[in-house]
Amino acid sequence: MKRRLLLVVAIVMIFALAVPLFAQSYNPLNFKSKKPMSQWKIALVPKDATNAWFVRMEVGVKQFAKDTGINAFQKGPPKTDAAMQAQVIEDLIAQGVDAICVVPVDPAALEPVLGLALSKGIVVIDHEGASQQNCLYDIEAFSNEGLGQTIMIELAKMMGEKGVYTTMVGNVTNASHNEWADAGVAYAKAHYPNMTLLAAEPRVEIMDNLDTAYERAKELFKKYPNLKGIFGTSSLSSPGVARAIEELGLKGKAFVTSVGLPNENKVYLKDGTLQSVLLWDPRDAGYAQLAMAVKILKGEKIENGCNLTAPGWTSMQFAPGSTKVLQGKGWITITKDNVDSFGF
Amino acid sequence: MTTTKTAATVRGVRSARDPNLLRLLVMLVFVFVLMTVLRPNQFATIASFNSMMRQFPEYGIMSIGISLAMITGGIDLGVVGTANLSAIVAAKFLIGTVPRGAPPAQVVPYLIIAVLLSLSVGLACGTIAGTLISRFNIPAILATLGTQQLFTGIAIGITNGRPQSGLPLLYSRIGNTEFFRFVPLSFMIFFIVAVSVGIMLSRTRFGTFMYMMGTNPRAARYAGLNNTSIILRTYMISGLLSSVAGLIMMARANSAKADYGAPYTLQCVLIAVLGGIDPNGGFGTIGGVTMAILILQFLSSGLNMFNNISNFYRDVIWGGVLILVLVFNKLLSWREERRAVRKSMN
Amino acid sequence: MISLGRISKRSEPYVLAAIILLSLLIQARSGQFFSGNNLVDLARSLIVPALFSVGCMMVIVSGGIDVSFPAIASLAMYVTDKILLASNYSGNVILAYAISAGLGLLMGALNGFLIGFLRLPTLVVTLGTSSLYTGLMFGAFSASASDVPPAIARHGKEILFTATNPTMGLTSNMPSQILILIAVLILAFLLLRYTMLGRGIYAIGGDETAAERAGFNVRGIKMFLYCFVGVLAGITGIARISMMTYADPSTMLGMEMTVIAAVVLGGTRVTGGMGSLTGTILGVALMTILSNSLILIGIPTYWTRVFTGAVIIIGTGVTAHQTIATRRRRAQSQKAAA
Amino acid sequence: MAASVLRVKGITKSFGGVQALRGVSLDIALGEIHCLAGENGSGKSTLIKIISGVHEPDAGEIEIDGRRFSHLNPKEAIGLGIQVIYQDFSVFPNLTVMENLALNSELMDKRKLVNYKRARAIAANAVSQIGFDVDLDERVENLTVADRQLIAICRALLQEAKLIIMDEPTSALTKKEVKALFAVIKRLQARGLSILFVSHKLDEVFEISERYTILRSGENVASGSTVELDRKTFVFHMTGRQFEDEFYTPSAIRREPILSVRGLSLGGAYADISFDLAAGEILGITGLLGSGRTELVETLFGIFQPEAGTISIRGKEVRIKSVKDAIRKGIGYVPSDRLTEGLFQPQTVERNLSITVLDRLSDHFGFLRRGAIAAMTRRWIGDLSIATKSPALPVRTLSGGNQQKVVLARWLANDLSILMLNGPTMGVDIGSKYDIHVLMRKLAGKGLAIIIVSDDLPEVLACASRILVMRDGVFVQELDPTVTTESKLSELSTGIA
Repeated sequence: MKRRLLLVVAIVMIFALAVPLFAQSYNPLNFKSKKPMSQWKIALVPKDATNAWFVRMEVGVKQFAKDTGINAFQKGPPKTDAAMQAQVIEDLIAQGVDAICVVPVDPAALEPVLGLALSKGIVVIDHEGASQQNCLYDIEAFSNEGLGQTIMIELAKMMGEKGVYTTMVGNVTNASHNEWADAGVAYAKAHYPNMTLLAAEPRVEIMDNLDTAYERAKELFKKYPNLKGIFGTSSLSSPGVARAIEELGLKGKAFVTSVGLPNENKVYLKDGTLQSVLLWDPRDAGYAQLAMAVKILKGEKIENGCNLTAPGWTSMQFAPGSTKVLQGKGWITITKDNVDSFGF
Repeated sequence: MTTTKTAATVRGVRSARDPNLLRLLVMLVFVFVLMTVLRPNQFATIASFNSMMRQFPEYGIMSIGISLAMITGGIDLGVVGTANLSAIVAAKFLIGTVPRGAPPAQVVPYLIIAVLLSLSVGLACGTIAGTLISRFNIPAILATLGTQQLFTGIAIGITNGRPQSGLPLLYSRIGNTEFFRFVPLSFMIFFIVAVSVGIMLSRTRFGTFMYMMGTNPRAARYAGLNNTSIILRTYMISGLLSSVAGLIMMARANSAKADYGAPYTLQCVLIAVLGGIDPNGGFGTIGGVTMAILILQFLSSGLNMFNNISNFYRDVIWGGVLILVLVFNKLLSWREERRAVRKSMN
Repeated sequence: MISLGRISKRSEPYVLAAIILLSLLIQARSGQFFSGNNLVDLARSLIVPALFSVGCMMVIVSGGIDVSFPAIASLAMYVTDKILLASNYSGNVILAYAISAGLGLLMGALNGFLIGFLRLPTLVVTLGTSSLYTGLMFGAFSASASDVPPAIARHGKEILFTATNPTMGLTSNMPSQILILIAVLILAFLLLRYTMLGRGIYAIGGDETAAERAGFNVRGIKMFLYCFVGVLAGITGIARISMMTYADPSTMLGMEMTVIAAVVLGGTRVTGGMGSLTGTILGVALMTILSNSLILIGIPTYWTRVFTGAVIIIGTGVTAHQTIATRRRRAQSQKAAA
Repeated sequence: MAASVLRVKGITKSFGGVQALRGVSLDIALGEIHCLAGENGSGKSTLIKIISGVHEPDAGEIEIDGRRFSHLNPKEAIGLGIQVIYQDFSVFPNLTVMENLALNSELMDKRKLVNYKRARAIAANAVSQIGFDVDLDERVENLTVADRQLIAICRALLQEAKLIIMDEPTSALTKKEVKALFAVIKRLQARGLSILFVSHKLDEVFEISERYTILRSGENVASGSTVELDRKTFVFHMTGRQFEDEFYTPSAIRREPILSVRGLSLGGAYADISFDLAAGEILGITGLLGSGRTELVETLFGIFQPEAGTISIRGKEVRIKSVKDAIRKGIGYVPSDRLTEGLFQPQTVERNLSITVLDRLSDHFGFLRRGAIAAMTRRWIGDLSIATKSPALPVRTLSGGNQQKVVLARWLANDLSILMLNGPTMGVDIGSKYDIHVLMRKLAGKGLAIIIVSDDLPEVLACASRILVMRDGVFVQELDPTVTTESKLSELSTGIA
């Protein structure tokens, strides 16, 4: 019995070792495509397809396809879920696409499947996934850390650099939201001695739901009368919280900021409940990801200052100490003055 | 008189049970042929089969768990929560104990412990759900809705919602093994699970007890069946299967997290129902469920080959197919029933 | 005529007691529960689940179960929203309600046809249509969060009164949508109690064959019931987006399970035939208070799900235990009487 | 003869090639209690459904109050004063007595709204008509079976019925309740109503009806005045068979009791019960519903746990912890409600039959020995002559008698020493009933100890070797069936002389 078990283990190990999946380091220059450009097929995999954010991203994808004539498309999972996103990528690999651009729900969960893609010679570009190992490049409009810091700087400005604040994420399981919030909290600790994180509720989750953001904010302000600021991450947090602030009569006494889309926040920016939200245009992010994939398929070498031909993404710089993560010019701060200029 | 009556019903019974499998098979072939014709260079390829075989085992195994609960007249909405909780426990153990850079031979015992740990968490979760249903008489749908929240909640609580990554490399290496570079280990596990559960249902005493209790728990009691223990064991098996699915997900994602695969719950219920499991209990086979799993995977992977068709059409087709099958089954059974009922009426 | 003994067999008093206990706990932990603005906030949060629960309860009473109402509500409100936006409509919000209710009616009618006329199992049918409707919404209509037309936005700004918390100066607005809830409750009460249709719903849940023999139009009643749920869902959809002045197609999805749990918690018998509006509203109130007070109680976000799960289990466990106890008591008293 | 309220002539009906009725005729006079008798499958139900408009006949005519119809619809039938009281009474368990009474007539009046004041008046009027004392606000599910039936009768009266058809009205009633029902029927007759009483219980037919019609295999076989009918001819017409008179003389009762019960009590059900049972004996326990008889045998079967007293098997005191435990100790039980307690209706005959012996018919690892199961099933189907085409058929396709035989076989396949049967022939036709009685006697003769719980007094008298009468939870007397009469038994169990 024992011997047989050992045999089985041994066989499994042999097979296991025969499949190289991980910790391979790939040279992007080896991904130059031999096919003519007209036969290239590039897929962009968003977190999900219903969020206004990714609907906007698809605009960029379609624009790119039109501009270049390359077969580029967006294909997302039906729900924001790491396991389902991995399935979509599995299928794309099986179809033989030439490049996959992905906005990971959870970078860790995609390592194996993206490793598989790379091993099959498929170009993998990440966006909003700076911690991803199995990709050729990760392009960011900013660094996660930088965005967190900037949200905090904006919030501190509103709060007069003093008072109690807390952080709000789309889901406590959302990786990038947590990274931004962590960075923001760390920054506040270092730079704003008079600002304190609400110890009892340091991270509130809104279940990716505007109405929940509103309800949680109301509860927070009731329970913690000295709460002065909410550091939002999800694009649903500022409109939800702003509505609560307005209704509770806390305008001018409590503040919120987060990543946000112009249209969702227009009303509150104009009436002063919100002072600013942060944004990088997902359309441009989509466009830039595809441009990056094309550069690699063409065999171009990626260096500091490379141009991804989308506004704000024209001069990419490697993140300090990284040869993988490229950062763009950054985000746009939306205020009541420029909110009308976006058209989305 | 009796002879003619029963002869007619024999036909009725046979055609009422097998045709559902037959219809599922027809549908499966139809989807397959359709996709093959529409995407000849992509769908019926080795790469695409390989990809599909890596995708469905995790939710397939959970569907089997839900199917078992449904056969006994219940439902288990807690499968995904159980899967993630047990995977997280295993992941936490591995991350916390395996020394960095340890050679594979040294890691193996840890892996075995982690797997056992995860399976026992699955069993424990199943035991909790089973106890609530069998001992406290809470309707299964509510009890497992509660345990789903509870298990996911505990998973979030002990991880603060963060993914547990940094597993020893060996785990996903083994987990992602492909025999002959084609058949993934997860598929083999699914195959073993499906076959053994199928055998359990059709060939063992316990399987018969499940069907009988699902048909009429009161009569089961009077026939000397221990309903409490049957329910308990059913949910324990479902919990165990969930933890197997959790281990597969953990290998596929090389990490564990509280909400991986959250949308699978509803999908699994739909699979079970399309696969012919009677939501009122007592009927249904693993063969049917397996075919429903394959239909869903064909549809899903097939649709991913159409760049301009949203993945949501899968839901439309799925819902539509489910309803059409029901309507079709109904119309046929009406025809049979009208004959049978009229005869038994006097 | 109602004796004390009869009351103690119902579950409403238990739910009410649970609500009171929970309120006292929240009050003790936060000092905020019994403030005017908190109560208004709770009432506001109650509107959508309570609207859903009315239809949900009626379906369960009739012996069925419906999980498609959030999908119906979402698709109906989304299509309405898009139609009104596309036509630059700026008139009265009633049109929005009417369109959405009409769409809900159509979708509910499909359920009603499949369940009433083809006699298909309700859970399976509504799972199927739910999948169908969400798929259509996200697939065919490629739905994503969107603005609301001016009519709905204006409607969202209508408030009945503003409650102020005297100690903290916080204010909360009572939205006008609460009137819709009240109207629906009155309508449902009259329907269930004073019409043959309503009694028919109970009759079907008690014994469908008997209902048929008595001359109830069982098919018609079921058709009506699912249409009614559809209409109610359509209305709820507009109420929801007007309160948020933002049309998010996924905001209501997934509510079905909590609503069903609330309805059952409120004493509606899962197997049909029994259930009251009072109990249902109490059940919804309990769930709403719970989910809107976790921060007030001071439960850390990471552990909220554990808490909700525990409450569902304990709550339904108590109800289940209590009905069994009643059944036993009844059996014994019958024996004693014989 | 008085004018007819209903006359049907030459009714023929077939379903998909199977002839259910062949030229059946029936004639019911005004104010008459008419009995329609016949075994299961004789066409009684089909005929009722044609009269009440549920089915349309292929040929023949229906004449009500002198008006002729080729077919009716249910509404017309009700409008013509025909009311059917179904076996399950068709009441709403979840609604109050008042609603149960008022809803139907409100529906007939095509009312859309409910007026509780009017409903109460209607209900009060209805119950007063037969002097039925009941709380109008009580839920029907809290009432006894007999009360539910009275509600169904009251409801029928509200529809200005001229003819009330009662489909096997006594099948779930105790003797006392049957008596009360008969009194009600007589009172209805006195008011000029006609009653069509559908039954296959001969003593009831003799007691209540004035005229009878017997159907067999969809044909009229006899009709006439009940007084001119005797048991033997009645049974012969029904079954087409001749039966021997039944009685049981135990041949081989062992001296040592196999089961001894001492001072057994269960709160609210029975108290201080003591008796012995020996192998080869058939012990009859009779008593009214609610006398504690069912709880007593179900305690011996492990469903209830007694609060006091002892149970000994073969002289050894035992505790019967569960049904499984009871089976292990060699006790089998045929429950009274075949539909919900006895059988798994949609499952196969084989599964229903083998369920209690699967432990034995499976191997060490719990795998079924399918060949052995099939062989066992075949054997029992043969031994008990269970009429089924195939063991793979759902058991619901079988007739009541054959279903009961399946339940019996399930226990006989076990190595039993004690078999308890609760209402062993309830809802079973005469032929099967006879077969079951013969079988019980044969089993006892082979050394099985049998307990029959029944309020079918002739059955108890015919089968038991000893009778215990139970009333209000206690044994009131032990009787010897050879010297006891039905009236004596009935007196003892009701406490009314």
